Amino acid sequence: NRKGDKTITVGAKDFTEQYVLGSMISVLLSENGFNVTEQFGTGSTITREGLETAQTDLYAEYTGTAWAVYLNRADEVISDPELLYDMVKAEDAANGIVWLAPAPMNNTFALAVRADDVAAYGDSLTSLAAYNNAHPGEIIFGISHEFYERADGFWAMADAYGMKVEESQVRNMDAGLSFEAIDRGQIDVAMVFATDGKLPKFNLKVLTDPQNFFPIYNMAVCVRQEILDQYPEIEEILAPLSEFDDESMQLLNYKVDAEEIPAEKVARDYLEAEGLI
Amino acid sequence: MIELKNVTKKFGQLEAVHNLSLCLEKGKITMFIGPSGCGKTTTLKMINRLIEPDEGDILVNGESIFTQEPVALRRSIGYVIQDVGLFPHYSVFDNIALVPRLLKWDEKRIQTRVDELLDLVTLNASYGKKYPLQLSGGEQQRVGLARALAADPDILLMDEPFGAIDPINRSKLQDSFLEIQETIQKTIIFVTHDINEAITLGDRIAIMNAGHLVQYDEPNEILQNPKDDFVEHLLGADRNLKALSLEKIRDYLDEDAYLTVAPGTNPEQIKQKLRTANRKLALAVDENGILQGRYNLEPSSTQADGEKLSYDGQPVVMSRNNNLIEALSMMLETGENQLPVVTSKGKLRGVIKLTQIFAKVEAAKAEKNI
Amino acid sequence: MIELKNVTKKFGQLEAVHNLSLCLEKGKITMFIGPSGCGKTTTLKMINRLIEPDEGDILVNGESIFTQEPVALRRSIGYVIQDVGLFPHYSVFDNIALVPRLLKWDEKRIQTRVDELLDLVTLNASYGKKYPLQLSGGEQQRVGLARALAADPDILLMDEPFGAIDPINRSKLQDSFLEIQETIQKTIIFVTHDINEAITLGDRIAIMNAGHLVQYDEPNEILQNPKDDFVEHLLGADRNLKALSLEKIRDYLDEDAYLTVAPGTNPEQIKQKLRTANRKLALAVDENGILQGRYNLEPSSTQADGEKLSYDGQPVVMSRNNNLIEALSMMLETGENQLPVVTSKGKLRGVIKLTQIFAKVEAAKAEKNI
Amino acid sequence: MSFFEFLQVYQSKIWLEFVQHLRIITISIPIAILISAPLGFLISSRPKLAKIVLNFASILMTIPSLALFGIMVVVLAPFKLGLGMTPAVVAISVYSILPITRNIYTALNQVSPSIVEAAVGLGMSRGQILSQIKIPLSVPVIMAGVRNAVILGVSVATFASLVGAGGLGSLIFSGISRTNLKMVVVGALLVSFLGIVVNYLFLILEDALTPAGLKIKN
Amino acid sequence: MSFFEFLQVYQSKIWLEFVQHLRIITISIPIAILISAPLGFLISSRPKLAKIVLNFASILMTIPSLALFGIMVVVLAPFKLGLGMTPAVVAISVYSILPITRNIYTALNQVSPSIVEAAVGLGMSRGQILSQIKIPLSVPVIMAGVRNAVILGVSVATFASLVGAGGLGSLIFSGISRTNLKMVVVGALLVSFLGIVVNYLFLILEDALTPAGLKIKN
Ligand SMILES: Nc1ncnc2c1ncn2[C@@H]1O[C@H](COP(=O)(O)OP(=O)(O)OP(=O)(O)O)[C@@H](O)[C@H]1O
Ligand SMILES: Nc1ncnc2c1ncn2[C@@H]1O[C@H](COP(=O)(O)OP(=O)(O)OP(=O)(O)O)[C@@H](O)[C@H]1O
Ligand SMILES: [Mg+2]
Ligand SMILES: [Mg+2]
Repeated sequence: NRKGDKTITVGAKDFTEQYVLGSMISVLLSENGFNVTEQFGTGSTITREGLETAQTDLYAEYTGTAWAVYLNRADEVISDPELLYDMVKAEDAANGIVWLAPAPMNNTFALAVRADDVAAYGDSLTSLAAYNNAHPGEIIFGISHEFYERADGFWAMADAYGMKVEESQVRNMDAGLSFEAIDRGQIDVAMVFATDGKLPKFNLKVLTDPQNFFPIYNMAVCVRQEILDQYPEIEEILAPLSEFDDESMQLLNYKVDAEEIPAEKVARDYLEAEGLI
Repeated sequence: MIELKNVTKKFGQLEAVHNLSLCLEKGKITMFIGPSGCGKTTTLKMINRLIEPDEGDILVNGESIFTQEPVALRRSIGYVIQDVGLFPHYSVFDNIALVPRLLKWDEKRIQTRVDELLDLVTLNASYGKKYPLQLSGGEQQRVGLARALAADPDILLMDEPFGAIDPINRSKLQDSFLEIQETIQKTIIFVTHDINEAITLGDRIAIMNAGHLVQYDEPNEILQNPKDDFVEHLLGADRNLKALSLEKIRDYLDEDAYLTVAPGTNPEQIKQKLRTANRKLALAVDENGILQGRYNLEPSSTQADGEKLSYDGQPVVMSRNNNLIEALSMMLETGENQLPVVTSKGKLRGVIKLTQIFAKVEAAKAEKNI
Repeated sequence: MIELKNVTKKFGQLEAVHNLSLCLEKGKITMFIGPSGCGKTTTLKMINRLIEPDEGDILVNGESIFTQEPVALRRSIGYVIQDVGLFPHYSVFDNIALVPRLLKWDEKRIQTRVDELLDLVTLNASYGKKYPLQLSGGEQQRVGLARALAADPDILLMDEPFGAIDPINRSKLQDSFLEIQETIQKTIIFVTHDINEAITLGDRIAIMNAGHLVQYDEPNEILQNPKDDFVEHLLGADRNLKALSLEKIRDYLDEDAYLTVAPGTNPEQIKQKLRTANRKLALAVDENGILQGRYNLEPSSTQADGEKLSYDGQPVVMSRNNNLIEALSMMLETGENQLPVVTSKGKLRGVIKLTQIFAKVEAAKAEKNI
Repeated sequence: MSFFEFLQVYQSKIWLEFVQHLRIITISIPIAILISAPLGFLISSRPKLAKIVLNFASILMTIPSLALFGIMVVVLAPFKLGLGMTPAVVAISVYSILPITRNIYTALNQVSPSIVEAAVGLGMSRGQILSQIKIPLSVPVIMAGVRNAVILGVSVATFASLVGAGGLGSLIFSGISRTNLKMVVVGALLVSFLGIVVNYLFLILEDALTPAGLKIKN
Repeated sequence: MSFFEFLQVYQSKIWLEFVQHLRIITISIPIAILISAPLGFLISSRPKLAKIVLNFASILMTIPSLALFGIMVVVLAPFKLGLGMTPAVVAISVYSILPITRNIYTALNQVSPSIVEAAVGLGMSRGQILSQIKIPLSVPVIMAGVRNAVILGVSVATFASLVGAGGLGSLIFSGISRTNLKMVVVGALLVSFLGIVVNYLFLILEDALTPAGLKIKN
């Protein structure tokens, strides 16, 4: 196949990790003779709609997001990562979407606090709950709309840990803005994603989740069946992506978020360093 | 011909025009006059359908205007709007060229026509490039007039077209207006608040008051026979003088009131001749009939015979086309009660006498009383 | 007093006003007249600083207007704008009340004043509620006039204030204007394009042409002594008649030209008396001096003595305040060459004779030639 | 879940956010107008200043709302005002400046010269001409600008949910991130409804402000 | 990383997105105007239709851009146009309708009655009065609306990145999500720069469209 015949559109959502992963997919494919069109930075649901409507061919997605949002199964909590992957893969087959091999990284929801506050709040959700209940109304939570609204979101978490949170303690806000907000002391606890590179940048501490309350968000590449049928080699080419764990992913995100290296370069540097290209 | 049949227009309570029936003759100038607010503008606007009457019908050339396409109707009717209404974004040229352009004349013809019209309204051709905001009030009004005339419409509605124009330009405009009208014979409805203008220009005058037609007649008839106090008042205290302005000297020449003598005749001889003929005036006329001088026999206490003969080598004369009011004014100026009348070449045609002017009014009265 | 000193204003190339120096007397009416575009409006606008001159100075009561606060200056000057410029969003009442409100008059006083002004400009009080768009052209102009007069300013600039007003309302307005002026003695600058208006209203007339002041004089002086052809032309062919309009009959009464008789005197006796006195006119006057009738001795071919005495029980009379032109017009109407003059109560004061009218013009001429 | 069931379940939340949206706009729109309108009047007779202000307002207008909120989270943080109602009010005000000031500037500068001349000639001061002549005559154009700004404001208020001020934006944004179409539709419909209501109220206001003399047409 | 270093590192990306933003607006703004302006003229003499159109445009204006894009991704999918330039163009057009049509409607309806009467009286047709009299006299107000819409368009174009059309929005939005202020600032500055340039171009256009007679002031 001459380069140029194999055209493919790669998508990515509008946050750092997605740009990194998207760039990686894009680099790998073009190194392997694909003529790649990048369609990065689209809103989360828009990205998925793009895939479903064949306007995008593949992108990196998370099992938990698909399960709860696209497949509308938020009320059935599955805490076994492999089972979740299998279920999602099986169900999405009906939509003409293939889930390639999953990575161990789990970009789940998490709550983070300023490192200084760990002394007071402790390092887990359990200790946070205790502090919160002892100091009613003191802690301000910055929570994204999605997490706030979901049945398995904020309120369910508070219930699970016996945290008594008043409505007035919650600020619904854009996830991107919450880092500045916590840094400037306008909120005390921010909802974040576990692999976010800004966590080290802002010196935030992710609280542990002893009860495994948060759903699983393993990353895997979603490809349209049609495309995979046409270019079965894609599965092989993108196999390295299934290597990422939380640390390696967070490191790459950190490079983009804190060191301000362009995502495309971060991806290429990583692939080169790993000898993948 | 324009015919209004029982036309009524109300604004709320106010009846601006009441049951107006009027027949405006083709090729004639009809003047509308009346107190402000009496419905003149409203009547005009009904003719080109800017205002729709509440009742009645209006026929143009026998056809009801309400069956006609308003745009086509209006293009066949020139309209000089009372508050001028020039288009501020167009130059004077473009304002005048508007209707010809609507009618898709070619630009060369338009150029010629605009120049012609600017000249007609006594504006310099350089005004074409000016914009309305740069014109004085009277200049604006003249441009508005030119605009209405541009496409040579058969019917002209003119709402106080000379309202803001000075007497010199006004009389020039009136003259050229009448001159043109003589050849082109348009049907013109002309609103004015100047009774002299109505008399000078009008073939007929329609006098309105409070929405009603009070009198509709020829100027002379109205002057001599005002229908009621209102009309009399409108005509003014000097309406008899006004009537004189309609009469040309040519129709009142007297050829017997004087003697003619050859230039250089002996004064004593002339004195003698005048006494014999019982005249006071001798006119010196050369072999070509050209008036050369004027001898007056005047009472004198220094002269032995109680009379002296004065000579004027540059006598004041009138033209046959002057009107009686001008003759009267000149008599007042000169103190003469008779003036020689000559052609444009200077040929003597007769004299006009003060007594004749008075007699003229008398005669008109007498005629009326029969 | 308003003094213009070497005032010049250019619009681009065009010199709208050229080196104009003029002294406008306090308490007098100065009329500006001239062809349209000659710079009348521009001059007016320089006085209230709507236009700043390029050169020269303007003093009001001895103080340069350029050292004064424009807003205060303008409030002390009433201004009637040529294109009326009513505020379309304000009712007639509010338009007129505008300046008094700026001056914080109380509403009661304003109400009274507006009513007074509407009456003055011959508009019904109900017009207060109308809006400018609902008025006819002449009505709008009258509201504009009322607006300028509202706060009783000492100086009035009036730019063709009666331009669109019909003769009846115009002469009413002129009369009340003169009447008020007599008591309030404002300094008024009044632009007009009507030469009759200039003559009737003006204490002085300033004639302009192409930015230059051509003649500045009293009306009479201008009529009798036009400076050049331009002025003569502007005054019109009948300027001598116009001059007569400035003269009141009261100044030309003749008390010797007739005999008085008691009412009911025997006609033959009257005839006798007239012959003896070598008069043609006998007036019947009662014991209170009231004129009752008029006897004329006229030539008659049917009568044995060649004369007959006619009697008119309702003789045409003139008032002492009529002007000579009105007298002349009435003579034309009646065919008489002398008319009795009476007071408003009917008391006989004398007669006015045609010969006297002519003599008046003669006299003026003679005076000039000395 | 049927649409009807959805409405029942979310009833109180919808109502809450609706009321919150209403609060945001009833606070912010008057403030926005009170800031922009005087600015428009101020620049109306100062063409140079007007150029600067209008260019600056254009720049403000091009700042995407999210970026504006991002800036405010930082800038207003010292006053503890970076989240909640304040940034929403500020953003709505910022976006209303351009449509309001530009229309005011344009409207006031195209009042008929002869009317302005009459006003000047009668001895009205600048301020009086502005308030008694130019503004009343410009009401239609000014109100066109205000109504555009107001609608824009109702729309911008949806972003308020991104900085913790709540409002119908939270329905729309969480609806979008959860692909819950019902939620998006309900949110959007209610925003539109508010838009129409506000539009209508301002139409009434416009009618009240328009001088009677301007409403007369033959 | 200093701001200067940042610019060097991101140089090509910034340039790319800038050009892309430019492309989006040069395509979409003319389209937006070509849709909105005729609509404005159409409704100018039809008050009832105008009410409907303006209300409808108000509703469109209140739809949050994200929701609008979400709808288009689905609606335009059959034509493979749901992502990229098309939805951006559509959105910019949609948001320009209100400011443009409203100002056109308002402007055309406040041309002086006596001028319109003169035009009618001279026998001009509706269309001629519109094109030769009302529109030229309304240029300032119409262009005020158009320029507002255009600035809004430059701003809305930033959202185009959310549907994969790229442009300066991707700098701004990833800057926000990365809390990379430099990125946000560069993006916002460039959008503002484009805003100023476009504003300036339209000022020139306005000047060219304004009839000479209207520019004369004493
Ligand atoms: N703003 C302007 N720009 C250029 N030329 C002007 C301007 N205003 C007036 N003019 C010109 O200046 C001259 C004098 O104008 P002005 O208005 O003073 O005349 P006017 O004597 O009042 O005439 P009218 O009797 O017609 O009102 C005219 O030729 C006119 O064209
Ligand atoms: N649109 C309107 N609404 C209400 N009344 C009106 C309207 N137009 C005119 N009028 C009234 O109708 C009457 C007749 O107006 P019209 O304009 O016909 O008068 P005109 O004879 O032309 O007066 P002028 O000599 O002052 O121009 C006036 O009393 C005027 O106030
Ligand atoms: Mg009229
Ligand atoms: Mg003038």
